Amino acid sequence: MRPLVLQVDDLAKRYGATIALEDVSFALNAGEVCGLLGENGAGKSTLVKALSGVVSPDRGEIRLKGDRFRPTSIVDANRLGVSTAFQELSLVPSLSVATNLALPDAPKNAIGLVSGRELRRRAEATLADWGAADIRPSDIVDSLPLGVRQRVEIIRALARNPSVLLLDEPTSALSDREWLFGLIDRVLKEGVSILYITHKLDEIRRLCRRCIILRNGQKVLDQAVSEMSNDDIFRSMAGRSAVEQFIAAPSAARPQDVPALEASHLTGEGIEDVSFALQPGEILGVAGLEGHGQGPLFRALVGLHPLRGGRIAVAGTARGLHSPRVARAAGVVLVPEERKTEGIFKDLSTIANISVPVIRRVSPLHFLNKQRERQLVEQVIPDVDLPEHFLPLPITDLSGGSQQKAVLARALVVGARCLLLFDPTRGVDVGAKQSIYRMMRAFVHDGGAILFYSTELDELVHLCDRCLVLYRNHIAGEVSGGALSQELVLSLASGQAAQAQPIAGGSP
Amino acid sequence: MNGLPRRLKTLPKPLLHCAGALALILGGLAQPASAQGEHYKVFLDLSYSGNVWQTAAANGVKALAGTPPYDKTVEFKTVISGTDVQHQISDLQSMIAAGANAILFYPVSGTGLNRVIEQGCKHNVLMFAYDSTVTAPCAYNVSSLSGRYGANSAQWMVNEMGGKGEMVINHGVAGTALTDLMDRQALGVFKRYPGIKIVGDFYGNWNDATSQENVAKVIAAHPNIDAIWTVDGTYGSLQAVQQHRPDRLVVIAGQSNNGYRLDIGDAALQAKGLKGLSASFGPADGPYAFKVMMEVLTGQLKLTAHNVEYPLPWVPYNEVKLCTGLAFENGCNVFPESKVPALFIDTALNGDLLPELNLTAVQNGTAMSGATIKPLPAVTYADDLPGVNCTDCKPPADWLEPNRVKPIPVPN
Amino acid sequence: MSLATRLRPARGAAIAVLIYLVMYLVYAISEASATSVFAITNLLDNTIVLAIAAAGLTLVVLTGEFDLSGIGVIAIANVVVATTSVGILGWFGALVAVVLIGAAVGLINGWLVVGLGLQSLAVTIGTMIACEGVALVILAAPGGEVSDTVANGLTGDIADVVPVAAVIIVGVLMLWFVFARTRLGIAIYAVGSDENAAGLSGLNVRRTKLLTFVLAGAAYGCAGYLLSAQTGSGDPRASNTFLLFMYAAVAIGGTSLAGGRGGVFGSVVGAGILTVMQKMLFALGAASFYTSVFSGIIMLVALFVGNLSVLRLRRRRRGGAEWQSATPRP
Amino acid sequence: MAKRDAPTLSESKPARLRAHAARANPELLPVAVVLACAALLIIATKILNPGSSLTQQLSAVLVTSIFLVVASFGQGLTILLGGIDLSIGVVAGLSAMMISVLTNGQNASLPWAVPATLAFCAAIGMINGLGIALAKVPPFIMTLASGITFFGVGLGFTSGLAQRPVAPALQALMSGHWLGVPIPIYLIAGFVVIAAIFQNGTAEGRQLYAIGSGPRAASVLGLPISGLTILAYALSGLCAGVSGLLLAGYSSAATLDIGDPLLLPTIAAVVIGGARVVGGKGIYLGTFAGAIFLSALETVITVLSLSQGLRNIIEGVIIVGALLLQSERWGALRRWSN
Repeated sequence: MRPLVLQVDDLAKRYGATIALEDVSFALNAGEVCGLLGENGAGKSTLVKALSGVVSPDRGEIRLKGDRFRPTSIVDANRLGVSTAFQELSLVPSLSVATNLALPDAPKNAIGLVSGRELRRRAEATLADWGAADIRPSDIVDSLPLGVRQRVEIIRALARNPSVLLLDEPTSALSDREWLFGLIDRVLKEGVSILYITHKLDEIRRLCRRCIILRNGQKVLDQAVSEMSNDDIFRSMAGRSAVEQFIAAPSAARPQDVPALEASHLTGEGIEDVSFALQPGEILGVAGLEGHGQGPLFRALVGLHPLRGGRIAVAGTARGLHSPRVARAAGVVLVPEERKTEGIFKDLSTIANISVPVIRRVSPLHFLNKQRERQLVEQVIPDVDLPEHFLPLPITDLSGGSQQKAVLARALVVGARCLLLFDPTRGVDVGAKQSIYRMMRAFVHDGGAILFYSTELDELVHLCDRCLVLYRNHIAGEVSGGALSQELVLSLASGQAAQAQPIAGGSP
Repeated sequence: MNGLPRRLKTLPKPLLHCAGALALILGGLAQPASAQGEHYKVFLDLSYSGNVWQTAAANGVKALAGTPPYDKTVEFKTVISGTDVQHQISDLQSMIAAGANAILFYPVSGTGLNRVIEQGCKHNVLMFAYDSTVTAPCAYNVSSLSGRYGANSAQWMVNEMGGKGEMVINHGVAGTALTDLMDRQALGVFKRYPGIKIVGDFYGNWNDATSQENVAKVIAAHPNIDAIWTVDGTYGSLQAVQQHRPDRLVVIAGQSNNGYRLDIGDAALQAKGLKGLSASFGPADGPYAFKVMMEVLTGQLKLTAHNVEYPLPWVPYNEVKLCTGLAFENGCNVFPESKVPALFIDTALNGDLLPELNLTAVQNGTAMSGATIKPLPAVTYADDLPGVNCTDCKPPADWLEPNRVKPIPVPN
Repeated sequence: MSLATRLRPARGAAIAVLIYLVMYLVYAISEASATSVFAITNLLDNTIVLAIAAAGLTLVVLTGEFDLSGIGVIAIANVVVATTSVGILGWFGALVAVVLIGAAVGLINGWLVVGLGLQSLAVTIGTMIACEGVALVILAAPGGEVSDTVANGLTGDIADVVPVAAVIIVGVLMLWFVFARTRLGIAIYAVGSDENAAGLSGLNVRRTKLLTFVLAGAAYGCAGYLLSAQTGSGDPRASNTFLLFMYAAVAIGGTSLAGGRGGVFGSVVGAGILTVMQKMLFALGAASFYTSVFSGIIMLVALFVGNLSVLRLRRRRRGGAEWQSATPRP
Repeated sequence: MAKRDAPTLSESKPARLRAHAARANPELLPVAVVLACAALLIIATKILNPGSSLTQQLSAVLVTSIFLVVASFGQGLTILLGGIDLSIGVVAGLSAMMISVLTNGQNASLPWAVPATLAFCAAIGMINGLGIALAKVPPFIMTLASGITFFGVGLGFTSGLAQRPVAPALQALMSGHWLGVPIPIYLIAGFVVIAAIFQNGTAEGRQLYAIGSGPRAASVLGLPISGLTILAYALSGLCAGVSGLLLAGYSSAATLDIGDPLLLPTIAAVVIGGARVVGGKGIYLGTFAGAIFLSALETVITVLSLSQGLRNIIEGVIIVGALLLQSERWGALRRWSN
């Protein structure tokens, strides 16, 4: 038996009347990865924050290597050997990678100043040490793709030489998960204990021997992973049986019709000669490792990213979609990646969030008509399984999944015929994921078309009719139907199969 | 952006010994030759522009500068410095550097400019302050300060009120020497009469709108006030009374807006109890200062002291007289409503000292056609007021006492 | 490189330097005496108060907060120096006193903003008004006397050649470049850039903000001290236009009012621009009321040019990975 | 951080409870608190001066608050967008000057002079909006600079004083009574209703909230950000213009600096009313309450007869105190609704 490192006893935390954690107890051994699962709102983040010193628990005790552990701040927790890679990323955008790695206590020289050269030297060493020599220490975090930022975040946590490492959804934006898995294996050998929070079952099965499942702030399961079926896990998380993970449904694509959205030879910063045709009733997947042009492509399609050349046609008519408003009028709507800043309006109620683009439609003579607004919104919320009683709540009171549902409902309410979904299930709990899948199916079934990017390959494989794979800003290949498999997509996305299977992305 | 003040002054303790202490470098600066071929470079430095008083004073100066012979001999320029001491210092320095022969300025601060004034004197620039005063010994001050408006107007009001009643004080701008001095004089008088009760006071910032709002509020709290003492913002104060208590007006003293003078001279309003005094500081002290300065510059006048008095305007309600023309002639002192806006300040004109100016001249800043500069009568010197217009000096013994109005005995 | 990249004067500051040079050139060409020691000393003297006040303000702005209390502190400092520098405290004691007073006001601001979570814009309107009141209580009307040591020492020239003001400005800039390399300096940028991330990175956000308010207050105190040196007397009324100029100097200098970007260097140059502009317009003989028209337009031009280049730079650097928020924030 | 995590369980029962709380509109609470404070101040004046009449007091406070009530609506809109309008004082001054010059003391010209003046003021606001929305100049600087610039222009044209009186009808509007109540009070009532409906009851108002609350989301969604930004600043200019007209009517004569004392109080009123300076939050009724509160505060201070220094100190402390009270109350509300 490995020695006990972290022991949590009856930990409880409530915010006002909301119970975030209720008498949670568990233990973590040295050199062990323990998975922590739970739907959004189950209390995972609160647990992580309690352990990392961001919030202090109301009750209960934490023991670290036998000593009472009550960190007063995140610095305190670091000092005692607990470090965290946060889900929302804790890097400061305007500072360089090197400075970020040195926070909070950048090394001082003899006269108490922080030396830029020393910072860079250390950062180079650290990055190289953790297999990220490709990241330049002098780059400003702001200018880096999300995936790279997440790597820096993870490295910063690792570089503090913790005895307990908390990884909160460390692969949510990460393309190359193997890099992380390699690092995890490495620190495990050094006796580090890891609490690994994720939504992804395959990661749990790959990394963890044991996992803990939280539901409504309580621990509902603490068991060896090998003893659990996927269904066990889902049932424990959701408190209900996950009927099917993915509904297998026949393709609704109508390849004979005029394409709902057709792009020819799009060129721009980060986009190199991209062409495709999205048929009505089709879910066209887009796969690619982080920073291979998917972001610019999706944005360019609604005019948020400048194009140098190429042509976009909507339902057969060439349209210059030079602004999201024009795109929206043409029925093309983007559901963006960063829900917090680009998806929701944080001060508005849920219903206002959904109705805002069409508010004029329910405002005779410009005056709001709340009843008509509600009627309009109630037409679409069943499609995304958003409960009606959420509508008057501030959107920030909703979980990430419900927020995403509201964002999707907004896309539906404007009457979109062509949805551009950029990683819509990121940071979304299982239940909401199912709802989103169902909504996508229903949408294409009714003749809509979806361009769908996801960081989770299995989503692409299970949901898409075809899948474009981006590599270095251009389409490296297209995989469809039966050929669609995670392995093939991954090999194309990493540039390996580019030669082997050169398919000019373009109209079928 | 509070009420931007019309004038600012000083009245404090002993002052600087700037003289020899300044170690200035004169490198690169041409000594201004005082009268090359009868040609002078003269600057007007305004503090703030955009209110009635400052505009009237500036226009008067501009009109004079355009009046023969000055239109030919004077190279005249106006600069607006705003309310920042720093800005005014910078502008005055620019003027000195530009080779000014004389600078007429409205000082933002009574003491803050002393250093730059010393710089100017070192460069043989005539430094004249108007209306507000400075304490720098080498500067000249032209103002009505020693007319003791505070004491005289207060005494006049006490006399009109019969030594008793409720009154409101409308201070000027807090933190200025002028307000401080006037308050001391007026309150000193009022205190002598136990029957006078000051029931409210506020800082009207020499602004009519602000004064009007505040008087409206005071009347709501004290419906029975009998009198309002002001330095400026007088017309606004009276308007508030006329709106809220049209049938019972007040004894009031203050500025000389045309609308106000018309009101206090109106027999119908007098019948409702309005007894007004139109005195206070006139914008004509600016043009007057300009004339004095030019006479000194051209050598026609030798001043034996640095503080020159501009006579305090003084028009009680029974001396208001309507003018028919565009100037103050034959002792008239107010224009009909149709000729000027209500806020026009009548004391921008002075028929005796400034015959070169008429209504259009001070409204537009253009010279009166056909006018030429007339020589000044002998100047009167003002009292020395330490901390106000001089540093090491002695004030007259009675400088806080009324000298124009005879006090009534304290009623029993 | 990493730190240096950040510390290199931002693009906005470079534009500001350029504008300054152009204006100074115009001024020097149209006014022969502009390059004399006398004129330069005057120019620097005129700049320095605004420069130091703006420098203090910059720190607060970098953390993404507002601070309008500056003119209140300057007013208090001015009257304190005028009432105490000759007599009880002496020149040095007065300096210490005004710095402490400024820091104390900053502490109050910081406590209200950080400790009680009030909005800085509103809080500092309140403290500004209260400070102006305190100044009026200390000195009811202009007056007082500033010790000659202060008045002459800070406005003259060293060996008749080097203006003291120049030495002070260089000192402030050097102090800034040192400060920006301290942990606190880095923390200020981090907090202004992303408060939440800075907190999760282990920085003490509250302490950082509190300290910037305190430092800013101390800087306002110094600015008031220098103002006293130039006016040689006390005046309890500080002009509100000065506050607007402080903000204008910060913005023209390329510091983002949303925090996280910019620096003291730019603000000092910004203060210089506002001063040299006045001299330039005078030298060009612009008619009186045009001065204010020009001030406004030049402010916009400086900002607009700075904005354009920053936008272009950002677009190039980000490679379109992200785009700018559409509504600029104050 | 803690708060961000708080809603984690919201989708169960507490959430439904909170739905009821939301329907009661928690933003009305600060309005009530601020108005109550204002009422206390007015009552305090009455206690200090037993001879005065409460209705007189109330009417004086209301009538003199009208300029702030109107101007701070525009300020509130720009703050809702995360901006600010520092040109309000200058625009009000220009408006007062322009109406005097155009009407020349005659009522006959009012029908075209008023629209012309207001159009001019709205145009200045529109220029602000254009600079902010299209040229991306920060609002603080854009409006500061345009204020300084237009002040200079006004000075050049008018030399600071309207040479003509204001049309008598405008004066009558501000000094008249109807059914024994001063007309300005009716104006306030009408304005508050219109303003509140615009901000919280129209599609445009809703979209302004959206933009202020999530500017990036608004741009992704393709909301008409530029158009609405320009609209908000134009309305701010318009409100400043109306305020200037009223000021001119109230004081029967116009000066260019007549609006200067308005600027800082508009910001204070908006913030005391519970708005968030970075945008997205705050209702007009709050701003209205803030304006009334400031007007009442000034009354109390005037009646107290203190030195200006003490007045300032008290005023500053009370503004901070009002903010404190609010934050306390918000805390309490949050505890309660959770």
